[in-house]
Amino acid sequence: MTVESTAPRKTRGGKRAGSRKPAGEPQLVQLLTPEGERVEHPDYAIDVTPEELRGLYRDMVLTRRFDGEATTLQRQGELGLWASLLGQEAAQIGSGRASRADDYVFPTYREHGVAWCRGVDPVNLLGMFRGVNNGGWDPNENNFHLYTIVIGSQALHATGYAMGVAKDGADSAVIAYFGDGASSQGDVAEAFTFSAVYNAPVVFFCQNNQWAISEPTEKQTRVPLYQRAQGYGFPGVRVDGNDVLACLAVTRAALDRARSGQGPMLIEAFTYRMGAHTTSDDPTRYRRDEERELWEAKDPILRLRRLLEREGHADEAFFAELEAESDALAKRVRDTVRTMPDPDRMAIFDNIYADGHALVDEEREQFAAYQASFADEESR
Amino acid sequence: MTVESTAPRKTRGGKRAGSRKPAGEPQLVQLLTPEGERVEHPDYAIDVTPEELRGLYRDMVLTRRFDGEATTLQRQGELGLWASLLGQEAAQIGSGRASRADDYVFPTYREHGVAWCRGVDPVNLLGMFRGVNNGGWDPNENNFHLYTIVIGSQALHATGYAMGVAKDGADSAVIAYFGDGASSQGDVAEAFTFSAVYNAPVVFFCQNNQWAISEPTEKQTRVPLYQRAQGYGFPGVRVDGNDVLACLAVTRAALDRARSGQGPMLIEAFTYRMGAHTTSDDPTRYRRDEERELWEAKDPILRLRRLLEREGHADEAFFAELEAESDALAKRVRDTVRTMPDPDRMAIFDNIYADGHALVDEEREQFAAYQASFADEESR
Amino acid sequence: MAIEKLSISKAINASLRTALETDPKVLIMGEDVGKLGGVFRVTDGLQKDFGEDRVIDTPLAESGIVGTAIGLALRGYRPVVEIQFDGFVFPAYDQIVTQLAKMHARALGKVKLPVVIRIPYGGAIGAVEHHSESPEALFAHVAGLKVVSPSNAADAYWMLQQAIQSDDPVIYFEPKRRYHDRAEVDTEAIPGPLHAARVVRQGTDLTLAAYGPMVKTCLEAAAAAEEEGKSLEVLDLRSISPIDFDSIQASVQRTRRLVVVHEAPVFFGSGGEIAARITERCFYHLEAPVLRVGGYHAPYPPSRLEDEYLPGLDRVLDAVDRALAY
Amino acid sequence: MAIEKLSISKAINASLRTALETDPKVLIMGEDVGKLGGVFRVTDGLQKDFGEDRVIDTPLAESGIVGTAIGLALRGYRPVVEIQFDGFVFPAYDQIVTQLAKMHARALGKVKLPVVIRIPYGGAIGAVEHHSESPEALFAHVAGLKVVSPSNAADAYWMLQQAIQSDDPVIYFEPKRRYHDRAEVDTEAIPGPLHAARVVRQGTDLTLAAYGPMVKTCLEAAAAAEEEGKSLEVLDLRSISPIDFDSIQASVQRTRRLVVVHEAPVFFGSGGEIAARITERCFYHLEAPVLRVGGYHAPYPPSRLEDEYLPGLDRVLDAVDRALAY
Ligand SMILES: Cc1ncc(C[n+]2csc(CCOP(=O)(O)OP(=O)(O)O)c2C)c(N)n1
Ligand SMILES: Cc1ncc(C[n+]2csc(CCOP(=O)(O)OP(=O)(O)O)c2C)c(N)n1
Ligand SMILES: [Mg+2]
Ligand SMILES: [Mg+2]
Repeated sequence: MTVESTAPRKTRGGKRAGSRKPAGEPQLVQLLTPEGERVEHPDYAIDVTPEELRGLYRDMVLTRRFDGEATTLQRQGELGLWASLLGQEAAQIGSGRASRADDYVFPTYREHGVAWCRGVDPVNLLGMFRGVNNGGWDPNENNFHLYTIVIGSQALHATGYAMGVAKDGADSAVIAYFGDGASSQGDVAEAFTFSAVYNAPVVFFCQNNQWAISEPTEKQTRVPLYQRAQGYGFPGVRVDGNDVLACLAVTRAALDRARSGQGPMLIEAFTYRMGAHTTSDDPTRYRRDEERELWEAKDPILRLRRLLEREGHADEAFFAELEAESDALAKRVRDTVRTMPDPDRMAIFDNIYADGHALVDEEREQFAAYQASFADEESR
Repeated sequence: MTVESTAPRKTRGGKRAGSRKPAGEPQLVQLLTPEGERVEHPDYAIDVTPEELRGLYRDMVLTRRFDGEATTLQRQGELGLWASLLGQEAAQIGSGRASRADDYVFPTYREHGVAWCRGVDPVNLLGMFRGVNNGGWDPNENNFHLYTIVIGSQALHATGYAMGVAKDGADSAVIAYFGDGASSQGDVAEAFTFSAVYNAPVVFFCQNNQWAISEPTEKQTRVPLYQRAQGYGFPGVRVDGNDVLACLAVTRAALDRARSGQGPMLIEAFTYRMGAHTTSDDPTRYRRDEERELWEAKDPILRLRRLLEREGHADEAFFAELEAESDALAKRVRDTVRTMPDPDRMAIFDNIYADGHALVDEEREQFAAYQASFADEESR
Repeated sequence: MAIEKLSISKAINASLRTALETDPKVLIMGEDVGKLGGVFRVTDGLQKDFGEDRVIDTPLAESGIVGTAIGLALRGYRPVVEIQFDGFVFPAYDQIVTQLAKMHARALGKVKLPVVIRIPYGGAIGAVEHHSESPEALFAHVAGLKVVSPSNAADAYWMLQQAIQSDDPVIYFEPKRRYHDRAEVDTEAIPGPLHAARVVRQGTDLTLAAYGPMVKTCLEAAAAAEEEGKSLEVLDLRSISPIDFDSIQASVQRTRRLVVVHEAPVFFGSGGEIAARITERCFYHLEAPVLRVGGYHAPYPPSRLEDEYLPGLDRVLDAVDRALAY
Repeated sequence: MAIEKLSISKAINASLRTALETDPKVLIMGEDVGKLGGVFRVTDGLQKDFGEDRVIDTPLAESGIVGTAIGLALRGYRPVVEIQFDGFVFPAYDQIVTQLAKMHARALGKVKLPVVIRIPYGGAIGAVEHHSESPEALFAHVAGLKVVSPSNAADAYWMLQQAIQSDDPVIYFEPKRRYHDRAEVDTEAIPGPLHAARVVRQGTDLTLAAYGPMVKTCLEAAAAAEEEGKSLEVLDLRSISPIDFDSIQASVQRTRRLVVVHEAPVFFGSGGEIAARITERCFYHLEAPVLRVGGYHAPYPPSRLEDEYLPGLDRVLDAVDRALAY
């Protein structure tokens, strides 16, 4: 039988779209239940020390605190916009901690948790949201590329980078993040094609947070996203995106697989965007509170805390210290952002070209002269 | 087990590309063997009368003759270019005869056999290759869209058209043709996504003729192309593209399936481009003669002739008449093309806009005046 | 009621509603245009009233949106496509310039492509990268497309009606920073031609030509200049392809000086086309070279710099002074 | 041997070979660039000599080609991408203008994007649709890109060397109808700056400015005009972003008349930009408006009409006459 069949929908013309079913319970890799219980998975064993568990917990708590602080700063007018990762901490910390220093990470605009794992100062993430730059860190410092806003583009950059890694004979791997919405972009499909054909050491990490702004995943696909990979000739797996251990284990395995010359892999982290798409968004217009409540019960931080507490891996002092560390982080973020200076106006003309461009030089001069004319006027 | 795994390549960085293996024998739907024997397939039964068999044979013979004539005309300088379908007659005639008059067809630039089935006068196909127009027929006359040169674009047009068919509540279907190379284009992937999400009545007919100009299919995918569909949530099937009966049966089934509201399907017709990519191409630079010889043994016309002869479905008179008909067609094509006039130079300014455009009007007038100035000079 | 005071975004919404009501073939397509009503709420309420079959939330793929819109147009529909922000039109650029723009000609007129592509464009809204660009020149250069941009609510309503009724593809650029600007819209008035410029302020010393968001800036500049005793004429071009050169010429032959203002980068922008053509048409009338005020040859800067980057009152007046100094 | 007589296509091939030899980070990528050596044989023999790891046949997906080239550049490679024909660059347009052009600025200079995109462009080769377009304006408008086009074999060789050595993305437009034009190439000469125009014929009555395939046409026009006693200066612009306005200005201040010639449509084309800026710079020097000769606002026509459509000798001379008549 050569037909690979999936149950077709019986209606036509998108008529079904209104009747959105609540997300079912898909088959997914899970190592830690919402109740905080460790479970095993035949393909993805993981050994984590209590210290590592505390570390993952700390990462998630600090990330969430930072994220919350950023949302507040936006409300206070210190940022123009903020894209919150609330609810996606496990997907980001688990996958982020799976990568090695020599691996390279290509994020979207929401990977604050991954950035944290890579060692990017969270304050630097805020520059573009404040409007003082379009990318406020050196990508090569932490092998963490700039945030990419145009959906899906970075999947190709990651693939190209991975092709380069393979050419160099290095044993590093590359990881590209994108969302459920992004899976529809032609660029992501082309990245699948290129990575498969060149057997590039790249892992595609799709955070399916159920929504692309106001559109549910059903508007992007009618079968689970992890299945997309198979038709391109590499494996796909769905992981519980709210389970930091599963995300860590699966991503580590995928990166190792890539590293060892076995090519690309797609990970679909099944998670939920607990907040608005960005601070400009109003999700009450398109989704029901009950859905959010359902996912609240699966909170990634809470379940790890339950494990830590049940197993006695962390005591009150740990949680108290972490609380204090969170407060300190929040304060530092707040203070630094509030005093983050506007760029010099002449920066408009900086870094457009590495080797210069006559027109830029001319316009820079004209602009400077124009600005000087006001200064002259004022001083007169 | 949630990983959908495929055997990965063990090498990296495209190093494997040099060692192209001869095409294996993939699992494919076949109803007529290269030796001309009818075989059955559990999913695709077909009942064809001797008359229908003769009809399919006639279609293929006339198409090949027309195609050969066009190649000759190109060599004689009557056409600027020709893209031959040699070897792909079964894929095109089988699928072409599967569509109903009310279905709509979106071709690439090589679907001369499909055009024939749709009732497009072959002479009209030659206009763009001669350089007298960019599309020489009314698409709505035979529900056969214009040839599309930019690879993959038409897959989206077909999907949109099919969305419209569904909106109209019509029970027609749409078929989009493209090649193995085209499968890498983002537009084709997006067409898969849209057609699945809207459950559009569209059939994707990929003629895998093993080559995209000089690049073998391994440069586009590392797994069989028909498998691509599954990850988008609809079925894919590989059919013997040199078997006109299998192509007819599978395409008919897919169109009926679409018609009845079951959505898209991908057909990979496994065939071979026997000639050059176009008359500008030189395949000796990139492929071995032996490969061609291998495929010659699978010739689509020969195998049907064997069946007709063995079963006594056609006599000498039939073949002789067909020969005469071929000659007549060739002569008509030759004569018509040779006298095909160049377009009037003012046609440069025609049909750019349906509702007119001031600048076009202005430039048309200037051009006319400029031309007239020569006439004046000459008449002086 | 035929006359209403509406914001530009509400006028566009009303125009889409009228189109959906009067022509069953009109469709709205785009990302988040349904329940959300678009990120600017321009399509607010339309899916509720006209259903998911006519107001279509699409997958996140701009080439797919425009490509399927072309197919729908071939089937007899009149899709009105929304691109969420200016910077996100480029994944669809191939379908727009290679297919949408050329298919009517390719078919020798046998098929028509009545597709409207609405693009909120321009800066000054404090947004992140890719949300503030002005790419109109990249469409105007391409034959087969028409390109327009309203500057006020009445035009927003009527020009969209006309764009939807046109059998040609129309790129309809919406001045997003002016979405909230309100004006009276007469939905029963008979509009003038879609591609005609309009004198929005008469003057004698110099002509300011602009479109979209810069019309208001030019009007403010003209008001400020008046206080200094300079009489500026302001022309709202409204259409960028075609450009109503006759009206510009007529104005310049009176005022003898022209400054063109747009947000888009000056280099290869509409100002160059206008300057070249008007200089050719008015060579003996011009007392000064046509001057251009627009964006620099730079990526749109981070928002804290956009006030410095964007042409504002002062830069317009500076160019006016320079032109008058000749 | 340092001096050889080469065709433009062979000169490009030689330049690619030099780059592959001298810098192990240089890669060639594109459709059919390997065994076939490209549809124009420009990359002939390179894969054989440098291997599949450095001369890479890519999947058929232009966005993928440019997108992965960006990634390779981030890894330290210097990809030289071939787009098979002008009309096939648009699927990659988003990656080019949104990513390639802006990433250096986005990163505040921390990353460099030394990617060259080679595009055979222009008409007059009797080809089918999409194989004869001149889209340079669509790239020149975009900050972050450099755009050049050689007109002869020596420039073809050296400008490509310089483009590959540049740390900026360069769009390198190859005048495909001139691929077979031969000239002496000195591969040891020290070249002038990549973005400088060059006077290729001196004259006193009028300046013809062109680039790529039209330089030869302008030289022929100048020769023909000489027989009528008109002395035309011909400027090979070589670079379209930036444009060497200083050299044009210097020439026009001598000749006082300028005609700009390109194959691309005039509307929003480079001629407009040049006319606007030169008129501003030379307002009191110009005896006539800057005239433009180029393509019409029409899709590139079927090949049997291309001689009528393309600017040729006659149309250039017609414009010269009109300019001289002022
Ligand atoms: C090409 C492009 N089109 C549209 C947008 C506007 N946009 C920003 S985020 C977004 C939704 C993305 O959804 P998803 O990929 O699921 O990521 P998420 O935001 O859920 O993390 C859209 C449509 C964009 N940034 N780029
Ligand atoms: C976007 C685009 N890129 C490149 C080309 C040049 N080109 C024309 S045909 C072709 C190969 C197509 O291969 P395939 O899809 O397998 O179809 P086939 O020619 O084998 O029928 C290429 C690269 C094109 N027409 N469009
Ligand atoms: Mg999402
Ligand atoms: Mg093929």
